[in-house]
Amino acid sequence: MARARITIRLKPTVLDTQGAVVKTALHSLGFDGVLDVHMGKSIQLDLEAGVGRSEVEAMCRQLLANPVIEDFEIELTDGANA
Amino acid sequence: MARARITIRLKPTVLDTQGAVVKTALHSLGFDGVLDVHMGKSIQLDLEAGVGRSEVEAMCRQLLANPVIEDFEIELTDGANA
Amino acid sequence: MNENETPRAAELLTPEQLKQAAFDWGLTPYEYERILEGLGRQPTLTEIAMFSVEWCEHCGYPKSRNVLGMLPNTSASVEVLVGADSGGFYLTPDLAVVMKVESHNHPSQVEPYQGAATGVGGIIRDIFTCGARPVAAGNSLRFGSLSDPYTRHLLRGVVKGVGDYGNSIGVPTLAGEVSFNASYTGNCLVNAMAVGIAPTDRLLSAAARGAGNPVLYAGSRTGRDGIGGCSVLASHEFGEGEEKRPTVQIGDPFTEKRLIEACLEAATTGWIVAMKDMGAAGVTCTTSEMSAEGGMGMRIDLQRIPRRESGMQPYEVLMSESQERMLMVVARGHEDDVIRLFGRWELSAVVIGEVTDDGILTVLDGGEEVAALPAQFLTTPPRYDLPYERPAYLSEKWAYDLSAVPEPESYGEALLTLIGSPNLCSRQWVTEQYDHTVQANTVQGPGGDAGIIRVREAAPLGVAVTMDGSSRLVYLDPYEGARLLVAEAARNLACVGAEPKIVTDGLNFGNPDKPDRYYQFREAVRGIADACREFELAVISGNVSFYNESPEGPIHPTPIIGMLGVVPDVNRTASIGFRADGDRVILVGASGCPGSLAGSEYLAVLHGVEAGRPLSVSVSDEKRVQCVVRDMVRSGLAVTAHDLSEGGLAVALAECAIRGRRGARIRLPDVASAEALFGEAPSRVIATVAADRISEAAAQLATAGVPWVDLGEVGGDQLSIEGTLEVGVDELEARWEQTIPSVMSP
Amino acid sequence: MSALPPLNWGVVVFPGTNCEIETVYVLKELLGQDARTVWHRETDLSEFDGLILAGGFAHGDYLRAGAVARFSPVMDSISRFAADGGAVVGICNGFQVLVEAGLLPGAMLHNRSRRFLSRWVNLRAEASSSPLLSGLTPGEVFRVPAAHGEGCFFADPDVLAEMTANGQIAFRYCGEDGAVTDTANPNGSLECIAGVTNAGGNVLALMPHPERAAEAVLGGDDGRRILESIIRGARPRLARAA
Ligand SMILES: Nc1ncnc2c1ncn2[C@@H]1O[C@H](COP(=O)(O)OP(=O)(O)O)[C@@H](O)[C@H]1O
Ligand SMILES: [Mg+2]
Repeated sequence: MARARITIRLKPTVLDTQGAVVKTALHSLGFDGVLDVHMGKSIQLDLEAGVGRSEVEAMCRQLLANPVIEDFEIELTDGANA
Repeated sequence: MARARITIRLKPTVLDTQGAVVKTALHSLGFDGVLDVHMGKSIQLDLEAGVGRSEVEAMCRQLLANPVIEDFEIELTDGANA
Repeated sequence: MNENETPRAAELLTPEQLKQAAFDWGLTPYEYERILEGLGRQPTLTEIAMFSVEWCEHCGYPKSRNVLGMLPNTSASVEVLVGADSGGFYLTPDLAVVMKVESHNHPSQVEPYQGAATGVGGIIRDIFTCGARPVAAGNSLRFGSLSDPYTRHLLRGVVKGVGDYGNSIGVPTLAGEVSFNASYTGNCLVNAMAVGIAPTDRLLSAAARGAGNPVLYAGSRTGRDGIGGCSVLASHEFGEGEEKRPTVQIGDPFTEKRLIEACLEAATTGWIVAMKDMGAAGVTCTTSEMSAEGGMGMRIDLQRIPRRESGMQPYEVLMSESQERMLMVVARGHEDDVIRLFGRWELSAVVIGEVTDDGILTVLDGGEEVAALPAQFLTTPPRYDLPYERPAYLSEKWAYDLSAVPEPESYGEALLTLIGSPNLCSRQWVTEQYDHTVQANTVQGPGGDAGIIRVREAAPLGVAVTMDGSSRLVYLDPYEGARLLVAEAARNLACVGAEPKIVTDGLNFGNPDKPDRYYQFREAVRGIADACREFELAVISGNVSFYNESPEGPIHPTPIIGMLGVVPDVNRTASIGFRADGDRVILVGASGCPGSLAGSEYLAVLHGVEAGRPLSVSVSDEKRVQCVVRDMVRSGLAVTAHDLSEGGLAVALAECAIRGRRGARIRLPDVASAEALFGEAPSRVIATVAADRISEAAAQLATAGVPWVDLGEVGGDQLSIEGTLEVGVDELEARWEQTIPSVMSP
Repeated sequence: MSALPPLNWGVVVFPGTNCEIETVYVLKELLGQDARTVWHRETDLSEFDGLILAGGFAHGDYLRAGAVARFSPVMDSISRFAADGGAVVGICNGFQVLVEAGLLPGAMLHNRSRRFLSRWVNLRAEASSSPLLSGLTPGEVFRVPAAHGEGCFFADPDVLAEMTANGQIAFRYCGEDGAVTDTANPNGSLECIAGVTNAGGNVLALMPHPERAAEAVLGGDDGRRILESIIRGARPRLARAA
């Protein structure tokens, strides 16, 4: 079995409403060393052997990420075809 | 500047309803090679130099993750203290 | 202004380059000439940007304003509130109601969730910007065919966007509609409506007054969101300018909720001279329009505007459509008070300039002057009377022979098919995603003929709202279709016991530069105007959205009517579900209606045809029907009431049965026919009356001079129409309920 | 109710809370209580007999519903108020805040449908040991509105067992007839749980909104009976001071 780990983040120019609130909350807890917070999604896919990067990319483009406002990153592990 | 990437996932004992929905949706798009989907959050923190793992762990325990239902994982990059 | 003081930035570009920039931003050569002529000099790049947004349809209404002049904005029956951002009327001497509709079609087509969410955010700001607390929301949604996966993607995103935003800020969604038609493939419609209530002494103006008064910016920081969204995104057909699509705006309901509270609190202090929300064209729109409205000028410094991104050009700051931002003129000396007040709500407010008495909007970027424009000129775009021409398809559609439509093999099957069709089936999947009980004033939520809220400050008074759109009938006859639409909205209010008072209209049309589309627009507006005059309704606000076209062609012309009425006592209203066995079911209004299958759901669903010539509504007949129904509801004589609209009599009966979970035994006055069962003639209502009061009802209907028939009685678990059909209420309900959930799950 | 002197209620408001106005209205105008809103930065709660954490979206519900609100200045005072035996009631978002703050066991997940859900639901009063619910008969059914996106209650099996044994289950979703079934479960909540209490019974929370069902004209007044029970069961501050 292969595994893909997909990280989805808002494009840098898109307002990250959650990140702003979480940053304020961390500061109010005294974690002053936090300069910025970016909220994103992490999706882990368990895949049949043989499912490759291009297919995972298609899943991201078609469903998992919203290309209008989000970027995605894929990491494949355990023998998935590159 | 250091950076922490935190991945938060539901504990295995907690039903991942969103993962189930996404899995069905991927299948209906024809991505039959997807065996399972686990949805999680990915939080990226930009940190002042010198903020170390133990402090990021504290942030996760106190705010970012809910220990009743979630596990977290931390990756530090760019010269943050381990 | 003094020609010698031409802002310096102009010198950086050649006149040719400036002209090119103007065209890139959507200004026409004619408009550019007017700008040169009006200013008597070359504009700066920043100034061109400002003209491009202020003179676009979304802000300046150059192509619609002349036509909109037909709409009656006053009425003999209400004291109308004018001048506010969203119009309204005086519900009582102490309370004003404001209402407005706004479209967010193009943003929603690009990014359904955020497009719809920011549409709701924007319309809610229009309400509290005049000091009113938002008390109800509505939305009208139109998509391509439900069987298209992309439609489902849009539906899912739009509904979640509408819901998440409205739910977060705690405004109940009470009215709306969702419908599907192939003409919206590639260009969905998302119109959001909001209603607010304000004590009259707290209403805020949007007119800048008092030279030297500080100008404050409050709320979220400014980023590059949606730059030129109104001029570029809303002024092109889809397909023709994909690469011009700017970044979408992102909504933050959490900030909006705090803005509502801060602004409403500020409205009680007397410190606020004027307030306006930043919607389309953000800073440009608020500064110029507030100045123009007060006959004043402003001097602002862009460097004082809090930013989210670095390196923004002056024109970007001026055009940004970042959400959740307000502009205020504050009485001099109270700026710190206002800043503290916003601070308590954990919002930032900063002074960015002051009101001037020269009528000029002067924009500085730090030390440098980047624009200096007469506010009046900037906010007065040229108006166009565009050429129009009767669309060629009309004659062909009108020639369609309704008498050749075959009768269905089984009326029962036809009813089941209709009740389960995408446009008539249950909307519960949608409305359950909207909080409709928050604020604890909801007397009737979505699902009936109109939503009703109690006005706690004036209990037992209430208001009822409905939002109705029409596309097929307007497509088939823009003028009559629009009149039918106004009549239907008013009928929805009558059925809950409300007297209609004010109208807001959302006008969604294709490219106005094409004469057949402009004809549709003109005729539909004329129809709305005539009907509103006949009903004595004031159109107090509205919105125009043009260029709703995709490569496949234009949308059906789609005016949306938001209508609000007054309920004197919220304890005396009606809903649609059959209430008790033995109640008599009566049809108020005409029964035999030749030609009423024209443009019907029946034709569309069972025969795949959109054709025929819509009937003309007689407003005097309609008013008589509505009047007597309203009286019967208010006196309690009518136990339930439901207007006949899409799907006609049979569908209306089925809806009453499903909602009441009980059947009825009906006998038709005429021979059973598709026309009798499914025809969509206007001016008709089904009501139920307790059996022992039927003679009382008969007398009242006779006095009113309204035709009516006793159709039968409530009871049993079947809807049976003698000799015509017999269907179990459970079966109807099952067909009605499953359509949307079955395609939307998971 | 009229025989008892009114209690003084604090209705806690975080930025993003949106049910405070009607909650105060119902307490004061319909139930004859004293009540005012308490901003989340206030820390002196000594004037109050009981507290209600109203519904809404505290801090936007960003991250997790209630997660950020838990760190508001008022929360320490609420914890002390509860430790003193004062009545603390969470409605909807208030429930989410109380579990995040650890004043109630368990956690809240997104509705199983992943959709916000706004609908009238039926609640069955359980055999609870809480004084706040002593005015209700176990098995009694109440029809009240629910409106939430994250109302799926979760607890580890051992925690749940302990809660059940202690009588900490306050309400379950049910049908009109009181039957607790899967079809009556609107959000996938564990064992149809709609409301719980702490071990002491003085902290109570429920997802549905009794304050929206306090008048017949709004579709029903079952919620009023729940609120009346809470008012009768709350230990007034003078009794606690004694
Ligand atoms: N998008 C929506 N938002 C809120 N309410 C809606 C929406 N769509 C439909 N509804 C509600 O569902 C009910 C039925 O809608 P519709 O069939 O269009 O009614 P009508 O034909 O009487 O105007 C109405 O109460 C309407 O307000
Ligand atoms: Mg209707």
